[in-house]
Amino acid sequence: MRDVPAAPPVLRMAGVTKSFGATRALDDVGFELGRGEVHALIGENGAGKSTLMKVLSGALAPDAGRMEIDGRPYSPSGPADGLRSGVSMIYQELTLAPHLTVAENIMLGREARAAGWLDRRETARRVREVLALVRHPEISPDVRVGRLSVGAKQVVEIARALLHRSRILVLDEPTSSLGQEDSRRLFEIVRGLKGQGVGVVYISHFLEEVRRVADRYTVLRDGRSVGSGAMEGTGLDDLIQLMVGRKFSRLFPRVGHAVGGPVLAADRLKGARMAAPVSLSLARGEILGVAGLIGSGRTEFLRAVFGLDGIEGGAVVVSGAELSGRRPWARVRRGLGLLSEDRQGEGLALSLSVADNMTLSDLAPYRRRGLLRSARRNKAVGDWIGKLKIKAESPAQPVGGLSGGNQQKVALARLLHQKASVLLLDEPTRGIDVVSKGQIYEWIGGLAREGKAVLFVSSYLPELLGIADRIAVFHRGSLVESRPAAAWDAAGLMAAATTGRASKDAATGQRNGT
Amino acid sequence: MSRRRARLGRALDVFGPFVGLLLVIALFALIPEVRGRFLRAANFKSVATQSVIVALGALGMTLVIISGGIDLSAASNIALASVVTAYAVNAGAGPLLAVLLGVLTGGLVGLVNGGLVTRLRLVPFIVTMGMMGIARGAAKWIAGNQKIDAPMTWVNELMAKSPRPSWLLLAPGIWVVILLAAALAVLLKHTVFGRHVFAVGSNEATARLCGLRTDGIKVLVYAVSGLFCGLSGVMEFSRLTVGDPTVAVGLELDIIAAVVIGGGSLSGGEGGVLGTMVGVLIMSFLRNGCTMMGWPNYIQEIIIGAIIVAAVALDRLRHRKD
Amino acid sequence: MSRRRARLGRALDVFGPFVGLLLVIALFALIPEVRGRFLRAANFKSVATQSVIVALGALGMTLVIISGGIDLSAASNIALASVVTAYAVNAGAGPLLAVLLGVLTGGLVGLVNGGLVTRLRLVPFIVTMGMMGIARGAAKWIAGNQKIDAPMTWVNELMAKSPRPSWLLLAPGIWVVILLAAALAVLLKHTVFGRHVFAVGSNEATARLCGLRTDGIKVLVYAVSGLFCGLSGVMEFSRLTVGDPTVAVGLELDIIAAVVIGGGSLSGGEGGVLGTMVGVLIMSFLRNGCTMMGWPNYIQEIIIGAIIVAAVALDRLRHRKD
Amino acid sequence: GRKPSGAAGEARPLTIAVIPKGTTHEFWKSIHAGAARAARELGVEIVWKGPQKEDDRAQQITVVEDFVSRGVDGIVLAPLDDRALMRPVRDAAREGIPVVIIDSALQGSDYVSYVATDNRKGGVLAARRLGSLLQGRGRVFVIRYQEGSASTTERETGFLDTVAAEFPGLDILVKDQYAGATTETAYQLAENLIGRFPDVQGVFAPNESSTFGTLRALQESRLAGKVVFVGFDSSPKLVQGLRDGAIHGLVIQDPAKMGYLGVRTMAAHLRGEPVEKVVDTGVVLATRENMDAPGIRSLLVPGLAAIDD
Ligand SMILES: Nc1ncnc2c1ncn2[C@@H]1O[C@H](COP(=O)(O)OP(=O)(O)OP(=O)(O)O)[C@@H](O)[C@H]1O
Ligand SMILES: Nc1ncnc2c1ncn2[C@@H]1O[C@H](COP(=O)(O)OP(=O)(O)OP(=O)(O)O)[C@@H](O)[C@H]1O
Ligand SMILES: [Mg+2]
Ligand SMILES: [Mg+2]
Repeated sequence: MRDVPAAPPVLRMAGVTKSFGATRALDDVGFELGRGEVHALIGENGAGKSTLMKVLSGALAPDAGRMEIDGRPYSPSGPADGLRSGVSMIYQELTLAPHLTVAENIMLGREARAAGWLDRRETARRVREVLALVRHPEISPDVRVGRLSVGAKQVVEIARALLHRSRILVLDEPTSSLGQEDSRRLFEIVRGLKGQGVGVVYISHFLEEVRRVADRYTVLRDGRSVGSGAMEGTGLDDLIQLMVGRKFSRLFPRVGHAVGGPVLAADRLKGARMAAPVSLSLARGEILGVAGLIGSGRTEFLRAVFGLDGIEGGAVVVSGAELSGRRPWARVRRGLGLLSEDRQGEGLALSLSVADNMTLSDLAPYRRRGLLRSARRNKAVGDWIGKLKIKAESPAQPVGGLSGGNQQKVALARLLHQKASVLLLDEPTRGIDVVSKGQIYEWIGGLAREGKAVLFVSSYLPELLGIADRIAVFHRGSLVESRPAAAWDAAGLMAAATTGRASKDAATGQRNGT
Repeated sequence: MSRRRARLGRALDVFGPFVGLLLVIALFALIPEVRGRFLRAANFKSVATQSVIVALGALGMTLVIISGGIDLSAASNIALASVVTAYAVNAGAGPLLAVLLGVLTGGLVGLVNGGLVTRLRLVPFIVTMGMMGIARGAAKWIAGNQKIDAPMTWVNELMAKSPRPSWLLLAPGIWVVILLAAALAVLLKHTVFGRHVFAVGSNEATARLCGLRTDGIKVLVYAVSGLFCGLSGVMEFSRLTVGDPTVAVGLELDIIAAVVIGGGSLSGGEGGVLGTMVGVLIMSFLRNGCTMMGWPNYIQEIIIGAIIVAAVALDRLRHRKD
Repeated sequence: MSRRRARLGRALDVFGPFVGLLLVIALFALIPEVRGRFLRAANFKSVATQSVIVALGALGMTLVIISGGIDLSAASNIALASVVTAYAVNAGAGPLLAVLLGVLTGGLVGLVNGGLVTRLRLVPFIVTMGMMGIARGAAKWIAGNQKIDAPMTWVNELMAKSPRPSWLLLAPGIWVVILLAAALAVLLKHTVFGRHVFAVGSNEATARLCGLRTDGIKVLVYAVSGLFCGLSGVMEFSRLTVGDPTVAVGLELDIIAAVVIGGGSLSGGEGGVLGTMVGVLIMSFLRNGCTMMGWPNYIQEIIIGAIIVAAVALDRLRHRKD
Repeated sequence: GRKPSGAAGEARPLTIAVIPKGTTHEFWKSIHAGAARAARELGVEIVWKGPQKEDDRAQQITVVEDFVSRGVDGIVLAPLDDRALMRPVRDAAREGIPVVIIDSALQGSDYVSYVATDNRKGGVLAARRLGSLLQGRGRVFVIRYQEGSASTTERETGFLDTVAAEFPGLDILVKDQYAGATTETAYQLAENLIGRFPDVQGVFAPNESSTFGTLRALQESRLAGKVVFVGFDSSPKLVQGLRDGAIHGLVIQDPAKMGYLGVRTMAAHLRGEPVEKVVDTGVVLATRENMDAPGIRSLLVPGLAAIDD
């Protein structure tokens, strides 16, 4: 079912070029989007996808290039212009006003109004409608967005973009914090929009889902367009080959490792923001996956363990010693490390350099007689940049100037650099490209082999099933069940996460295979 | 039980902002020496009148602070507007025209602030600090380094403790503040513009990406704040009956403090009219009570400093709960 | 070509912070009336001496602002320390002990600021504003509402324009500033603590996540800043030869402005010693030049306000390019 | 023994810096006027420059230093502090720049001459006026100006000492409240004090801004005329108050004369003529009765025309 557009393309971009200082982010890029077409934009981290789309939305001014919408020249002076011309976009980095409520954020810039006054009833109606559309009626329109989990925020962003009647909808990694069910719902909506003739640009590193939803694809590599074509008949391997210029197949490399004695135990732990007490333990050399839906309380559990939130009951025991209070530094000293799911809000100090961010949790190795040995530190950081293939100009570059995926890699590199022995990873592969993901899985396997313990929270079930030794499922703030990975399958995990009940036998997990 | 707690929570939310104020009033009401005098209606009236000038400045500042900015030129702007009004009255302009000129002068200064902040992309702190000097200098210049003596007109009745038509009960200036506070509260809560001001303060990048004309909004915010300062200057002139260019030195800190005490956040996105008004009254009552006690100034300064911290700490404690 | 541009860029980066300063100096050097006198070494010496007090306060403030805080009590703290020093000298304590007491008083005030900010989780603006009143009140109290006349000792030589061992060339106070500025620059750039201060200011949540003891760091930052204010107070005493509780009113704005002119960001994570020192000198030279010109104060106020904005605008323009 | 610095030796007019404590009170305007008149008569040039912040000691030191740097011929200074300004004045003397002190005293002897009012005497006059109008009995408060300000403190102590010595029947209700530098702060203080002691019978304020602020508060609480009020210095509104009976006495100095004699003395010294070490410019009490007497009238309403040219 190929629907080749008959009319001229909705959007045509040609010769788009954009540099940031010495970095050439886009180099003479062309791009075409047909009516009612879903067009996948793919490429490695830092390939220039987000930059290209920001040029389209008017958020960035290109150094050179032409754009046309419906055959008419288009050169937006700013996002307001872009919106007026019918371009609406979900940005990769969350763009919500934390002090405003869900409803206010959804309506921002397009408030229901009657002569300058806010029309509350109309607002409530439309917000309810659109939240129902994304199947999250439980999100309260009156709650401040700053209090939502990252996943819920992403839902709010999607709702906002959908509210807009646009000709072109750009989705920059809309599902990076969403689970399967939410992604599937988004695809349905996207198909509906397509039927209405909306052109959709879809950026994602989940290549399977991209293949399912997109009609055509364009691949960027190092700021250049390296290929474009119909999705049908193009295999995963072909896409990857275009992206990285070589073959790559081992998506979930397994590194053999042995599970040892317990190193971290949460004993009826109840954090200040947790709904119910949770008991869970983690052993040396173990990779424990944690699954759950948006707001199921996984993040809150990690925060309590790490001492970021207050503890109201129960205990956290690390290597036999009980830890208490809101004292993350004491955890770090005991060898714990946490990777936050909210890399821009919490995970990284955006105005500081890559080097600072990477070494912040462990500067001791570079200290001599009270002074910091910068050369030595930069060398170490340079090594990590190379090992994780982080696209950065230099260790001194502010981390805010990196692409989303590369920022995530810096945050991860910090934990590796810190040599934490218990790693609490919250959505660690968020926004990271396929190839790098594989590499990160390999790293994690390697850590387990060294006897380190890894707690791996993810909304992406294949990676949990692919690398975890054991998987625990959360539902509405409590732990449903934890079992060896081999005893789960995708359907069983989904069922447990949505219903809060695990089937007696993993094999019959398909029963609820929604 | 949870419902009862919710109701209690709502009650605290309504009375919450007043906790600090009640604390201050209770403090002095408990001291036998001044109780009688302190709690009299006449004293409350006099505190209210004393609060008018800071209150008007603080209303404008609330807007600025919610939008993520700051206006250090507020106090100088007040002085400038008061001098311009006096100058106009003195030069024979009708009182109404003089008042208008004073208010517009304030607005103009605000407009320039907004223009510089958005055009030059400078931090508001620096722009308005520069403007603080410029406006103060201009005021002294216009006044010829002196007070401007102006003939008495109805403008001077605006701040009279016993207003002319006696059914007014309070000085007209107090009514002006009440009306404007209500108007600003409505503007902030129930209009699109108000919503946009919060959005700009909460996350300017987001506001821009959502298609708001952030620069226009900011210019407007500073201009409106300037108008408030202008009006405050008129009230200052009304109160002093002369245009004094040296008046209100350092008052910008009081104004900003009132907003912050009332829950405004200097990083933007938070603040409210009710809170600000409470902040203004807390400081006025403190000054009034301390003077009444006849404590030496240094003790007053120490006590006021300590109570400001305590009042805000109390308020935050209340917020911590939820 | 790109390499040449890079070299140019690096040159601009080195001289960049000085652009505003050079502009100001050039401005007065071009006016024939004062040129001869303005550019004399003696005048530069005198400007440097006049800058010592603000410079010391600004060094501490740089640290505070980088950590994302603000210290409105700096000026009051300076006054308090100067009074304590004078009191001690007057009470017969040895000059060294008096100096020590002055510096420690400043440190103590800073420590309390830090403690309140971290323990009560209050915004630094409110805490230090409260402390501003408290410290000023305490200063007046100790001084008995008067200035304290203290006998002359070597402490008063610290700020003498012609220093005693004449090979010093500059007043000892200036050397102290230079040494401390260098030390602070090294601290910020090349020590673990310095990196931690930047991290706390840039994103406190991240710092906490990385296992930094953010509260401890903040307390330390305010305490160190307090020590700088204490030393500044000693210098103020040395300059005035009396302990004056009313000195330095409003100076906190000058101090903060120096840091912001020098590139410090009030939202934290940005700022530097070199920039701050340039900011201090810009303001001192402006004042000095205007006084030499004999311009009336109102014109001086206007000009200084305008030039502060211009200097920062220029600096930002430079940054915009890259 | 120092030549005017005109390099070619041509007749360059002498340049004299006149440094007041502040620039915006009427009092300083009158000094400025007097100084300007002297300058015109003597053919010298004056530069009028106060500290940028009113009443800031540290900044006044800076101003003196900057004029020494610039190399004026002489400095006429109203020191904000009798001690803190000693060193800059000594430094000026060492650089060959003579200094004449006006208005408030300076310790030491590095200056040429001291031209001033007897501030203490002003306080004494005020106390006698207040005491006699109240017939030695009544409740009184003293509004102070600002912590550490020497000249006003002298007036306040002159007042208080005289009351203690001559009018023991006067009950001083408040004597340690400071009005602060501006009219508005004085107004608020007076208003709040009146709220606390509505039965007050007498008030004393030691300078122009505090007198005017108090006057406004009395007017607003309808006590003007009923309370015996003695203030200091003059301005049109205060003169009006005196005429209306709201003010019962204004202690007035002769600031124009002070400015005039200050510059004159300096010019004489620069021309090598001998000068008096101390010059008293006098202080008088203006009342409703004597305010139209020629000697008083000219002090109450000084001609300021001289400044503008
Ligand atoms: N604001 C900026 N300042 C400096 N460099 C930038 C900035 N934004 C992007 N870049 C650079 O431009 C290049 C392309 O970035 P872009 O964000 O478009 O990548 P991306 O394809 O979206 O990657 P990802 O998959 O990681 O999101 C990167 O090398 C990045 O470092
Ligand atoms: N739909 C929602 N409506 C309101 N609040 C929500 C919603 N989803 C999450 N939250 C808030 O988020 C918190 C729970 O999210 P948490 O981050 O612990 O879950 P998570 O399993 O990590 O989910 P996510 O995948 O979204 O990060 C709760 O405090 C809850 O108030
Ligand atoms: Mg991207
Ligand atoms: Mg989560």
